[in-house]
Amino acid sequence: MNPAPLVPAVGEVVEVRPETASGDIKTLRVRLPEEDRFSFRPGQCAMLSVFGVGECMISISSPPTRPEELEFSVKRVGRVTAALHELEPGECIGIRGPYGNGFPVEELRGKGLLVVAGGIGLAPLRSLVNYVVDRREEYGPMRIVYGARTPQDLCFKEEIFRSWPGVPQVEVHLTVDQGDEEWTGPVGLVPSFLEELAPSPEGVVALTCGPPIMIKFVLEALQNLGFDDHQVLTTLELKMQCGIGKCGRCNIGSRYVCVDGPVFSLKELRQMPAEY
Amino acid sequence: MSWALPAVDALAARLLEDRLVDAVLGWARDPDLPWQRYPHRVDEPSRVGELVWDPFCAPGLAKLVFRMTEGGLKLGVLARGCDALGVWRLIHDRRIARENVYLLGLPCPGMADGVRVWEECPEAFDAAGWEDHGSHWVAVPTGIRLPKERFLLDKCLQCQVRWPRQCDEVLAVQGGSWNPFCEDRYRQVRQLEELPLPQRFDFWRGWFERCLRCFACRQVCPACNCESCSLDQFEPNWLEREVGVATQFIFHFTRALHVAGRCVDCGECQRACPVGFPLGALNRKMMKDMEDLFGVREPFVPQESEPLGEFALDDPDEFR
Amino acid sequence: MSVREGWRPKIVAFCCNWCSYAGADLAGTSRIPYPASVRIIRVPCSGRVNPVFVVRALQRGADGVLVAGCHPGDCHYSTGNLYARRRLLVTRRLLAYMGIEPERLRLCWVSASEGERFAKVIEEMTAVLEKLGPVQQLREEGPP
Amino acid sequence: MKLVRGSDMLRWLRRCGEGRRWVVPAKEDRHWLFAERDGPVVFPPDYRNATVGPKGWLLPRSEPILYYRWTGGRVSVTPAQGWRPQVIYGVRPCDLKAIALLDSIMASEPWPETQYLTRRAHTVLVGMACTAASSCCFCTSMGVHPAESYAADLMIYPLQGEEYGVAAFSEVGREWLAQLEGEEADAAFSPAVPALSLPMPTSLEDLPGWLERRFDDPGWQRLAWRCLSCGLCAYLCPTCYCYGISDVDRGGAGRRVRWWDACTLPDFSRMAGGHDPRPTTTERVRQRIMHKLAYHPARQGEILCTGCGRCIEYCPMGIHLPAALRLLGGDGR
Repeated sequence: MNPAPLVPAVGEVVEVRPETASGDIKTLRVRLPEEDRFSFRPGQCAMLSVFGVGECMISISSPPTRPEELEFSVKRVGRVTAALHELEPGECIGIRGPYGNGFPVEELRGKGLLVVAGGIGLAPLRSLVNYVVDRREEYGPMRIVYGARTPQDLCFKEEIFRSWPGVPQVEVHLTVDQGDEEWTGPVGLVPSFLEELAPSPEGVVALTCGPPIMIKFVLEALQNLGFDDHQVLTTLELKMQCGIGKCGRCNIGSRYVCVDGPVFSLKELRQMPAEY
Repeated sequence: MSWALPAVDALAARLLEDRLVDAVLGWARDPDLPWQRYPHRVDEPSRVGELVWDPFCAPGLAKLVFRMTEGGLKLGVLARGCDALGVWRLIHDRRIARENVYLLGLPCPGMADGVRVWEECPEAFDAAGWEDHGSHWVAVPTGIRLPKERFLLDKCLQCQVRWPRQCDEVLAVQGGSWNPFCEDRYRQVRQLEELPLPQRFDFWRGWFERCLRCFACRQVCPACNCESCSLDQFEPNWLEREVGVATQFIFHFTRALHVAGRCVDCGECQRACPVGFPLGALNRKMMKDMEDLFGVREPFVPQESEPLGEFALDDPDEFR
Repeated sequence: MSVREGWRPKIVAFCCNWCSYAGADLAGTSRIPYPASVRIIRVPCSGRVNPVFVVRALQRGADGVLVAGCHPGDCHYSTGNLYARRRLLVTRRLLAYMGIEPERLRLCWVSASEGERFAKVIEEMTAVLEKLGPVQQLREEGPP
Repeated sequence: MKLVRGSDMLRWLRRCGEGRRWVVPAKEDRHWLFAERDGPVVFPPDYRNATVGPKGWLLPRSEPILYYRWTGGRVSVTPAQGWRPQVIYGVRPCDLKAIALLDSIMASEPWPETQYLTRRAHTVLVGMACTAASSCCFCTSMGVHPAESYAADLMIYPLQGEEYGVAAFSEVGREWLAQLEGEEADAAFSPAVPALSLPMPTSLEDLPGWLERRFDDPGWQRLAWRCLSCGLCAYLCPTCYCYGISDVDRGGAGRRVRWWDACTLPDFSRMAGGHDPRPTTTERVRQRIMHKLAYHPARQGEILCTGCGRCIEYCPMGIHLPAALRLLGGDGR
């Protein structure tokens, strides 16, 4: 048992990588001292802090199969995320975690995976994708459907354009809401793009994350495609302060996103009040 | 003087029937708690019977009018002196459109501390109506007399705004602003001013330790109507969420200054505070200074311009 | 708390950009000696000074706060200093009422040509604060 | 149970609690609250319960979690040690039950809240059974009994006049009680009867389901329109524990503090990007009541209300549990 669960370990920022042209999303690569390292599962989160500014909950975007360093992809929306963006390699960062349930990687074994993400929503799923890539033989075929507002806003470009498409039994389908001169790929919103692709629900689990409005329509699209509620997993985000199920604000009904989530099946979601 | 409930009902019904207002805001009895009256809104003439006007209507209504009229609702407000001034505060602050409120003035003989009456004299609540006898409330028909000296709410003990001013209509009963229980609005202020400085600090520090900073005083206050409060800001974080002497000082100091020259002396902050923090002693200090320093007469009556929103070339210069 | 050996009062001075900041500058360039205990913060106008600045300064280590603006009639924004006077008068009285020595807050008028006056005000204020000692009321406890 | 005279009881308690901080009900001006004093006291007859309960002595209004200091680009972090051995004396059963609930929440897996639990482990709770109820008490409606010990180590039962019964309910309690000279006896204690007996729409067991079915009931709006969005109810509530965390920075060094928060305050669940799942008083009041009566029972099997009556007595706008139950029950008012 951690003697003081709210006291973070101090890690070091190794790299700060802008993901988008506008710089509103950056990926921090962080190294923790050996004694503070933790094991985690894809989809789990950690509380990052800049001492003097505050904390915020960010999903771990690197896979547990690459444990030496952790990666966090952060969109700048407020005070703390802005401070995280200003960190430079070599600087200190507070980390505590891992929090949440993560994706049920054991249950997913042997199944086909349909990953549907929008914008920064790919971050938690990227952890899962790379986990599967590293243990390719344990999982069925994986299809990644990813969209962003513009080609510039697509995150993890190295992976989505180069490394993932080269992995056996991995397909990457990209779309943007609005193209530019260089974009030759599909243009359109993720949910309709998904319906066009019409993946079969047979033996497949769909995992989705993105802006709330996208999630809403992706869930509808999946239903239209014949996915059953228990075949659909989504990961949610609410305001959190403690991460340990004690501060009482990230609940949806009786479930806390920080300990019972952030991953919920559509079946669970339908039993929860629509207050998120 | 009687608490003319039927007359109040009739007026409210008439306002609704004549379509002068869309709804009337007043008070209703809490069916579970005999001593409690809570703010209540009536939309139809047939339901005016739900309204009540008796010595237990404690909650101030002004702050509620703000949110209620936001969508353009035309609201009739049963307004005592304190409520009327509060509504006018909001009107002058451009939070309420004048044409959206119809102030139905009720001269107020003071309100009782309901819980206390319930504990000491529960049979008082069997009354069918109430009469005001100056120093007592008298229940009709039981004849039970409640001495005000014992049962007046704190805010009403210190009240000097009993008469509903600047209303569209005042229920015609006698009454006035004079409150025999409060001869001098500034008594407590003067007492504190006379203390040596270290004792003054100790006085406030004792209260800082008790203040929970629940913000009830701010939320209930008709003068605290900013869209977002500087004390809630994170950048800059004027009021850190940590609770200590310094942050409590900043909270109460800032709150007092932000209502300086704007406080209508309704006493709602005092009523809302669960630990009895003497917020009135801060507010009235500001009022007293408005009078002493800038010659503002009746600083609790909202005006088009505020004392701290203007200046005089011959303002005192006592910084030496 | 006893006053530490060698303690010197710290003053935070909010100086209006148009008059007093230049006045303070003049004091410096004319090599008029005044206590080094003052920290100057330039503000566009004395009217910019929010009373909460005063308390915040006293909480965070200042022993006194000086607000310096243009003389009445000379305000760059014509009347900012006069609003400031009203506001700070009330602030000062409220500080005293809540148990903080009112002498810790001072408002003065210093024009761009009054380097000497600026130095004198700082000197006077330093002397007053030396008598009062450090602010005890609002200091917070540090880490154990 | 041992029988003892009041003065002997105080002497015995004082001796057992030597070296500990004494937190006792104290009347300051007209309000009772729990304050640090040099020892236990006999209550005057008008004492029923404190406005501000003992919660803050276990979960302070604000407290540091850690201290940090930057030196040369590196940061050092020191966890805070915020506890002193203490006795909290004169705690009423509703508040004792509330502490038992806080204990179970703070101890819940997977992340027990060690700072609270450590402070709690160094606290001796001396309870006091109720002989008189205040007009807002409704403990029995919530299944709480005015003479039950709950989280108490020791329980005091005021009997006739100067006579008290004392019983122990924990290891520490038994150790202390062994040092009390007094005869072991059974004494009949007749506890107070709470003033309010709420007309419950359903049994306590069925209440969570009953409420969940009313999640979208218009009654919430009819209750919450007059909520002022202050935090009074949550701060006075003995079972409200929600907190926030923020940094207090003093230029290169500072502390991370945890402070009481309240789900009724407007920014409680508003996210940095502006999204707020509970944007109006309707959702916030519903959250508070549902958390107590539906969500927490679903998580940990217990109702998070002990019937202390503080929300009834102190809400400036008359929003409270009985009103909620009635409005949701279908009465249009």
